[in-house]
Amino acid sequence: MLDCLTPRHDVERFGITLVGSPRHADILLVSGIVNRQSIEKFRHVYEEVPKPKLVVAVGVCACSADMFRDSYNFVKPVDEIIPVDVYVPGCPPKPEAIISGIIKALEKIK
Amino acid sequence: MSLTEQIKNKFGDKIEMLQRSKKRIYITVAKENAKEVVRYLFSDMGARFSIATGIDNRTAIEILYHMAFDKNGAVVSVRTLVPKPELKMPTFTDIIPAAEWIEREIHEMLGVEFVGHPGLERLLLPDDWEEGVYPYRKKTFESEKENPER
Amino acid sequence: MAKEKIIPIGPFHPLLEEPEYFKFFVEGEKVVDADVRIGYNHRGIEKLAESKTFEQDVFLVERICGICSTSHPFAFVQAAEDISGTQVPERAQYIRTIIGELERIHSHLLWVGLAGHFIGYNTVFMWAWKYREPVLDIFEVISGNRNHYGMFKVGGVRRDIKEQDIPGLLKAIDEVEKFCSMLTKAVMDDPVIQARTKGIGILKKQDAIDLCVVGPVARASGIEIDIRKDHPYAAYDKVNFDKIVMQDGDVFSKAAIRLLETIESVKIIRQCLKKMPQGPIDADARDIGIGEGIGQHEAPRGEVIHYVRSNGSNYPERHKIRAPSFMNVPSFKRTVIGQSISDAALITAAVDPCYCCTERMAVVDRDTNKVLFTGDDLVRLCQEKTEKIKGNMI
Amino acid sequence: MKLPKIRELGEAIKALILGPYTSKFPLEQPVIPDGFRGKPQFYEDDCVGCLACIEVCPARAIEYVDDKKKKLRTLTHHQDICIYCQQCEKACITEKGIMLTKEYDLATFDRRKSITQSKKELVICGHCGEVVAPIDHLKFLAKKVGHLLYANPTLLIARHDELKLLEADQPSDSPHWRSGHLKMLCPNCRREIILKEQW
Repeated sequence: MLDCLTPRHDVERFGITLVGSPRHADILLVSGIVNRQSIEKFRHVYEEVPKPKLVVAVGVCACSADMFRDSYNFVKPVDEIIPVDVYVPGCPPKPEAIISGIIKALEKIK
Repeated sequence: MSLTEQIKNKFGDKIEMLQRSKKRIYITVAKENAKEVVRYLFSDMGARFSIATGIDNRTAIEILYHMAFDKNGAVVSVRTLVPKPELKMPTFTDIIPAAEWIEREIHEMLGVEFVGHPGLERLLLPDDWEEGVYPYRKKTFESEKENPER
Repeated sequence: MAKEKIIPIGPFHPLLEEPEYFKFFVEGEKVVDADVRIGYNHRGIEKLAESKTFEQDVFLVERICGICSTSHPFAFVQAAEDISGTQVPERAQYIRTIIGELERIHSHLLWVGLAGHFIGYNTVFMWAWKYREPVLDIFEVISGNRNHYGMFKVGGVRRDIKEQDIPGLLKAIDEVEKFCSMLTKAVMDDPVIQARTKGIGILKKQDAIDLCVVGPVARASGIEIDIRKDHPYAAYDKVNFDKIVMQDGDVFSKAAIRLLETIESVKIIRQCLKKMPQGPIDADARDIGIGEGIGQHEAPRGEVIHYVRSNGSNYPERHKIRAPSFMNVPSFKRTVIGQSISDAALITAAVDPCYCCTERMAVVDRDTNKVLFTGDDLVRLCQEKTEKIKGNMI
Repeated sequence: MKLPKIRELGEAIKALILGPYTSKFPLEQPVIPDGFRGKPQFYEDDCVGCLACIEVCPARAIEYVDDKKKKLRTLTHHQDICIYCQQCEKACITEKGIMLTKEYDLATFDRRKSITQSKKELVICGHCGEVVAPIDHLKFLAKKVGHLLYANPTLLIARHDELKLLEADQPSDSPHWRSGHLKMLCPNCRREIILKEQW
């Protein structure tokens, strides 16, 4: 995910930049599974993002929790906790796939 | 003097040694003597404490202390059995400070109480995890009868 | 002790993957105590591994960590081979070594970049990440994916390195070496970086022995452990490389060790590509057998050790995984106390706790239990201090 | 202080000469190397529905549903669970039934719709109605084992069916007759017929 910010893929050319706090963000990228311990904190982060907001699930872990579905510490997939707009499958997805996923999310707004 | 001879000379009958290959040595030792053996390996022979593994073998909890000898590349695993249901084990944190986290982990995952540990708190499991449920325990025949779906 | 947990940005941060939550207790500028709460990413992999076959477990353990995704399969297949006594074909051993070393380069470059970001030296961040891309491209050619290579299996490797790819790979490796030595020089003789990192966050040798730290953290404190040299596995006994050890134990030596190791890794890869013999790549080990085995691998962050017990079936009976950060992270408690908070982010990052988790810190004041700074503020403080030093120098 | 600055300048000049390093992604597609592990795709013509891919999948991304009434087996591959490890392609008995493509841009709005499917006609046991195997699987096996297929009635019938040698089934209530041997039967019924065979 960080790869998108670095010289090769540089998403700033699309006007996308990383912000230090969810309060400044418009798009929330989720990259992993949410377990029993972090589910509350995760919901909190989502609520902190000001409206209108978009959620992009990056990677299969965020989409469906792939192998960790059976774990004792797993509760439910991300899209059952918060609404997810765009899914980017891949393990891990190529940076190009992430970029096009975010662009798709932006198109949804229009 | 080789590593195995040195350990054998020191402890004699107290330990049972199994050498699976040149670099993998397993020592089985009674619960009371485990600390002495690990202390000797760590302090006197200069081994590095690599990790401890807790295994539920249905009648007891097996704890293996893996000690790595970096000079000759051997790994000595000290095996000891903590019989059920009274799962108590002396803590090793006073001789090996690095054992703090792994003892916390074994405590929450398998329910072994390390007597004398400075803070047996949750390490990995969530704060709202049910007390008395230990994820790494194996199914026993009794528990399977009681709740078969589990 | 502050009991309240006030989390301003949560243990999640948009930039990072593995949530950990550090708490620092401060008095004025000094850090007097530190605490860490992990478990935000606990997925129960050890238990899951018992429900999957040995073949599938390789893919499972690969997904423990996104950065060092080869080190866990590497240790796991060695543990399984330790049980079954399988002899791995020589070509497979060379390919394993190449993958392991490529991963070391990209992991160390990633760390250098992030550390550069923390001290406010964004040039280093951009350089390191720019030069990391060619390494990922090599991975894509060899394994078909930029990460999670899926190359390992019990008894060998899954994919061969094609003969026609080797000249291209050698050329790419040369490029990477040029970048690495440039970056090493850039970091080593930059006066600002030296002023910022030397003598900070020292881990004393005795502490390092007590805490049993591994990898670059241990080598920076003068402990000579490197599994690749001590217990040679794969093809590490057939190639020449140096074990890099430093004595100071501060952030600078940790950074220097990582940078110098990338150059050693390039050397190893070049030797492997040239020496690699022809032959089979897979021993076709289907039956693991009964027994217990230990596999070790020197991952970028230190020694990974897997203990596997097999009961003769397709599924492991017990699978214990020890990642290097498990031993290294507790050491930050010894290094960070007594330092000023503007250095705290850097010191914690110096351990390389599997994706610098420093952005999830909160500074808690002893008296009021109020959160004073968030992780972002810490990074900002850290960057401001660098600016100050820079200003004084010019 | 001078040397690092000179080095930075050198890098800057190099970057100027070499042109931008950033990829022009949406305008130019990246070069995908051979053997890239992209989206898996079922190829219905070559897939025989043998379920080998389901056995090996570490993430259990492939599932199957048998519809006994419609005599249809549906294999569904879920892209949102798949970890793109290529195990299914390696395990495929025809080697072409499921293959990884070079497609990497998989972003979707609904993850449950990002699937690829393979539908296979099933053979149902002539007596108890249990599933025997997909017809393509039996035909594939019959070809593969060659003359050895004469040892296995199910395969033999499948082969005869393909060669259009088979007559229409005689309806009978019990399979325990000798003629029942030449019927598509599930392993359980086959065992029964051999044990209880009546003239």
